[in-house]
Amino acid sequence: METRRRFEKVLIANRGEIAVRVIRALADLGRRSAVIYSDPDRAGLPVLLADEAYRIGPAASRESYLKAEAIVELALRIGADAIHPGYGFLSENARFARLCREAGVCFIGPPPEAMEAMGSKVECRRRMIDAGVPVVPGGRDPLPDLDTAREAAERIGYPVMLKAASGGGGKGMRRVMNPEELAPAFRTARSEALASFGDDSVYLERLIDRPRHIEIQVLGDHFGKVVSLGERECSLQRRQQKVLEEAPSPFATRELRRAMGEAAVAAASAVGYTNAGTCEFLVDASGAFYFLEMNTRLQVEHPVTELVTGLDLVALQIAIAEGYPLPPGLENLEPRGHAIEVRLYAEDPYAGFTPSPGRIELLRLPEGPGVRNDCGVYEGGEVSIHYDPMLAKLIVWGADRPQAIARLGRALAELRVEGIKTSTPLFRRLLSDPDFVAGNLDIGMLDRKLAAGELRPEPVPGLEDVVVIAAALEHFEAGARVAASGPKDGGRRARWRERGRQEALRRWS
Amino acid sequence: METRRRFEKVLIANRGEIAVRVIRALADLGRRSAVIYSDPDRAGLPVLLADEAYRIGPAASRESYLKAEAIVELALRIGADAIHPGYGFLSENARFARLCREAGVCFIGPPPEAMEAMGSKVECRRRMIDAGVPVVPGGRDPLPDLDTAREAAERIGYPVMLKAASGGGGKGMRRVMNPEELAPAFRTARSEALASFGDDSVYLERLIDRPRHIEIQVLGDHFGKVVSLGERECSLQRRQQKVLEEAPSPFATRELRRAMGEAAVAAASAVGYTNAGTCEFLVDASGAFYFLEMNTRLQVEHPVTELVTGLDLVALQIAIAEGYPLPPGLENLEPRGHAIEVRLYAEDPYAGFTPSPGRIELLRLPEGPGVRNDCGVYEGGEVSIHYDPMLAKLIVWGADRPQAIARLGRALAELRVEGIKTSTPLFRRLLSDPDFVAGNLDIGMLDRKLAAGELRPEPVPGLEDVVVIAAALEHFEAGARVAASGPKDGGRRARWRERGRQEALRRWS
Amino acid sequence: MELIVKVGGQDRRVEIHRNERGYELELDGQVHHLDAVTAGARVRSLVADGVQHEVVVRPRRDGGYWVSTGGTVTAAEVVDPLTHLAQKSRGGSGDGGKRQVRAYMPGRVVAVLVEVGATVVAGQGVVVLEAMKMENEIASERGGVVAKVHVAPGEAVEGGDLLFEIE
Amino acid sequence: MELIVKVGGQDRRVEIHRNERGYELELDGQVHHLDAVTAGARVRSLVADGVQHEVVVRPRRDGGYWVSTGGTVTAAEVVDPLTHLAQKSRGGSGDGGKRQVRAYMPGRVVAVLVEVGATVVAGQGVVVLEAMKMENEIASERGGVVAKVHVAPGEAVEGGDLLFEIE
Repeated sequence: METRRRFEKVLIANRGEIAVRVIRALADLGRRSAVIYSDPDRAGLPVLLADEAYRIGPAASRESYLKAEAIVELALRIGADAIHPGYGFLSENARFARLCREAGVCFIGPPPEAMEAMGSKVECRRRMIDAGVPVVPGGRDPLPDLDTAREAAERIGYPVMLKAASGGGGKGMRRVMNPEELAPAFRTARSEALASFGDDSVYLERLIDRPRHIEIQVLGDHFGKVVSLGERECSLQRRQQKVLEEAPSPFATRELRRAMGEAAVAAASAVGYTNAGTCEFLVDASGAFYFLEMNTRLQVEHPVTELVTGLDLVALQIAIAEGYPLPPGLENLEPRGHAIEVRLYAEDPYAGFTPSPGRIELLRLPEGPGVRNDCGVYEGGEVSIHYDPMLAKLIVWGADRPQAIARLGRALAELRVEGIKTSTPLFRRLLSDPDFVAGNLDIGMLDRKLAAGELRPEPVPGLEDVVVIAAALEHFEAGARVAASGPKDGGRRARWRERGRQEALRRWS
Repeated sequence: METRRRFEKVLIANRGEIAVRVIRALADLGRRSAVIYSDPDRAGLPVLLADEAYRIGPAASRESYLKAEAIVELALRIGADAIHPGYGFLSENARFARLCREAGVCFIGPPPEAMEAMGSKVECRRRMIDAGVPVVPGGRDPLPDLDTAREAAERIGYPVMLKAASGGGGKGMRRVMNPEELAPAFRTARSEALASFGDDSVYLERLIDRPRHIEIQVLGDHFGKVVSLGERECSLQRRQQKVLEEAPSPFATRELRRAMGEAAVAAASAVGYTNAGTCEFLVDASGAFYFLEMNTRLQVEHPVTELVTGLDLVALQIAIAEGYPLPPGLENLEPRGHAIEVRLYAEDPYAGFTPSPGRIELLRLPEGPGVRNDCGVYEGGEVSIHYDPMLAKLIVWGADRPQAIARLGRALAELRVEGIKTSTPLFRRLLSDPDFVAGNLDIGMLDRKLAAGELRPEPVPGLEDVVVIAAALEHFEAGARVAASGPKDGGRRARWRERGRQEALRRWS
Repeated sequence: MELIVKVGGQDRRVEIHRNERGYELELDGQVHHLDAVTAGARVRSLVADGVQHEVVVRPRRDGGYWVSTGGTVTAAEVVDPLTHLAQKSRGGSGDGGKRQVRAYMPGRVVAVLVEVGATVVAGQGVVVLEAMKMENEIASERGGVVAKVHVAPGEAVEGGDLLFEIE
Repeated sequence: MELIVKVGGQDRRVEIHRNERGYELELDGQVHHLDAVTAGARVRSLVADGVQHEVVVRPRRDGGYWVSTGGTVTAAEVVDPLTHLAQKSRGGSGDGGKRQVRAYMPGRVVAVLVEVGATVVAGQGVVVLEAMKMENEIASERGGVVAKVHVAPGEAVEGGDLLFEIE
């Protein structure tokens, strides 16, 4: 383990919202922040907020945010004591963590060995089983014949799922609800696997029907202590991409929280984990849970845990990396109130989620009680075509889940983004969905509802009229400007600033 | 007491930050908000955020926000069930509360009788003494001669303060530390009072040396229940105007909190108080406290109480006014963490606090963990010359006072306001003041430090160079624009959008 | 002033005048009272018939406008009635003989799917743009013969840029 | 391009050129490398010698600028060296024979304290402006004889408006 040292300056090897998040944690701690930026990010919010900013390369990530050697060299050159990788980019890159270690720059994250152990699916599964962490029952060994399959199914327990060993995307997959269904399913799964992948090997796993995705935030220090900070419910996903997360899970009881927390601590301890990490689990309707994987970094959705625990996870990451033991009192924290996060993407949720880069002509973030904005952009800024479309996270806190939902609805109504399209209309619609309100969530729910057209927004009557009126007015005023003999911009200003005398206004929503 | 009814629509008889605060509470509760606006407020944030907005008159408050009859009429016309007065304007106007009552529109606040009882200094003092609430010992009766004065001083206990009955502003005031000082002080105070006010009457009060201003938030329902929600420390004042408030008080122990809470509940109960109100106390170094006055409305600084209790005071005001009993569990709340609020004024703290109206050219609010913005303006908006210069309140939460102070420092560093001057440089400076950091506060401290020049900002080296460079660059680019043959705005845009190749940037602070 | 506003393939006739209360605006035979003020650098707060809208209008390179409101972005073209008549008499169908295919978002051209002279049908993909790690096909809104191709693979385009002309 | 920038009563000589990395700028004999980009509607992010500044520059009615940065607002005037020389030769002291007193904030004129022909000393209050419920005296920065009064009680003024001229 490392001796304690204070990081006076930390280099943030990331961009956008998460770079801003880390800048804030450093500033809260009175430490100096340095960011890297690619050319299109020169005027990005991290550059405006960080204490120092360094150009790292052109737009392409491979030539900028993924240049591991150049980033470590930069850290050495500017005297940074540590590097925070954020999430994405190099955050789960064990080679980068090793480069840092070799250069004597602290990598704020787990040791590379733990990243590798969790990164290898096969080794990870083996280690988790050894550590007593529940994994989805079954085996990766191909089943040579029906008898072996029957034995395996009896051992695992029905219902089971047949999966193609070389497969993916649903091909060669068959649900088997009872012993009678096994023989025909085994036949068709094998022939489909052969046709699709040129390999008829199949294996069996317990079928987890409409599972929830619930994850446990863990922290480990360099003194062998690992704690769980409770769960996050992340079942709302679009094509395996989380879009809304909450803490606590509406499904979790105190007992489930404790049991899952213990499993997560066992999982992390089994690989010598330190710093912040997250164990993801599938949870079925009975409350049985199965380890899925561990994310060996800070998660996008960490703020919901922060809001219900009062902790600053990035500050804790830094303290751990500096060699401090975990503070006391973190065990068996019960969540206080309820927090929900939505991810604001620059995309059109009603046109196949096509990206929507461009200039943000208007950005008015919701504010006031119970609202937190982790935002990486600003009004007048450009959303570049080069990177992930996530602009910001909006996180709300309420005394309970209904208040949090109501507040999120208010915050989304208050949010104004013009110039680009965002995913907000989908969230607005989701908040009134009866299954969401009831907390009946599973990882396929959002895709099912989208496919069924259940989340289409209410049409806004008169929207096109507003467009017509606004365009006509602009044209009319532009004509008036040209005609006006006043100073350059005076005509425009003077006319627009005249106050109308219309008495009654109503908000348009 | 009133029967329960749900307010479907509430009219907000206010402007700026507090109107926005009430709009948010209503939206969180799923209720409709309507605001009034004067002509210069047509494009103000409340109009942009409220469900409905109604012109009430021209700029002058007397012809707009103070037009009690017109506001009640409007409420009736638009079918508002209740009126929220915010703070200032009509919020402590008993006549307005009566007008509402007579019109059958609920006034969200205490009954007019309680406002009047607390509004009259003489009656209030008598009632508080009867209710056993500690007031500053002494009497308002003029002292005819030295013997009466000596008796009174012995009864009150030294040290005492001689005050002119007709006076104010320090004239005719004398500190008397012990019996020996009384005779000469009595003589000079009387002659000074006669010279200044043409009246030589003086009276005696206990001298409270360098007191703190600590206040207690109370809530009362229509079922006779009044609770205390703990204290706020508001000692940092400039000419009796609060500028920074925090909860809990760094001075308050659990015992003091409880004792002051009991006194505040007794004070409110003595006048039949309902809804939200605040009892202000002077507290001396020994922990003795003296009732000063009760503010019969929501306070500007209510958010610090919200952040350490998790409650929404405006939502509770509405529930009380609707006739609901106070929810259980509000008694003996202990604050969780620490919250600090600063008030952002459009004024120049280093030029005699002269107001600084104008257009807000840049407004970037601090965001992220532990930051709450209650802001009444937006980038590009005009700060009018007609109203109070308070633009916004910045409120931070930390797990303890040092973390809250650090976070406030970060938030103030992150805040960008350009185009007008604000009080932020003073706050930045205050946060590093050793007395503030130690929590050694009293109501005269800020004025003393300002007078002594202790809070002058560190000069920013090179600031004028930046001005020179920026002006030269603007002129240079304006020339380039005129010379360019491209489309109207294209020349400007294209040049400015070219990305520089400068590698190392550092933030200037 | 009488204007024709072209939005979503429709021609809307607008009559607009200033008055002491703001503007009077006739649309589809209905008269609306308008109150319009600036609310920030690029934003206007419009009140039409008592309902408030925040709108951002940006000029497009071709003289039209992008109108952003309620989180949507819509292209609009405004012409005076005489110009409109002239356009109509030239093109017959109200939008001229040529049909322009524009980029609805900025991006990098990954592929051009058709050549000059080729026949396309409405909805057929003509260009693939890449943005934010996703590839997106830009489709022609109507059928016809490709008259001109304005972009080539590798080029960067802005939202609203002309990609194709179809006759 | 050579320019004279007048700030806080001082004349600063600036030499500015574009180069491939941004700008090269000479100020008081020192050469600075400048990187300048827009960062929002009115904001520019300037990097001079590795230090970042967010700056808003607004044109003033008289051709000068208001420069806002770090929460301060400063008036600046930019002239080319020839104009500057001509001004100097006319006025001798570098700011012409007439001295202008301007409102440093918007407000309503409550009182005009001096008349045309009166003699004022530097620092003497000449106009009282009211804003935000507070009255504020505007003082003349230098002494002289009042040549012209541009405002009267009751009038509204904007920041930067000309109030007085003093000879």
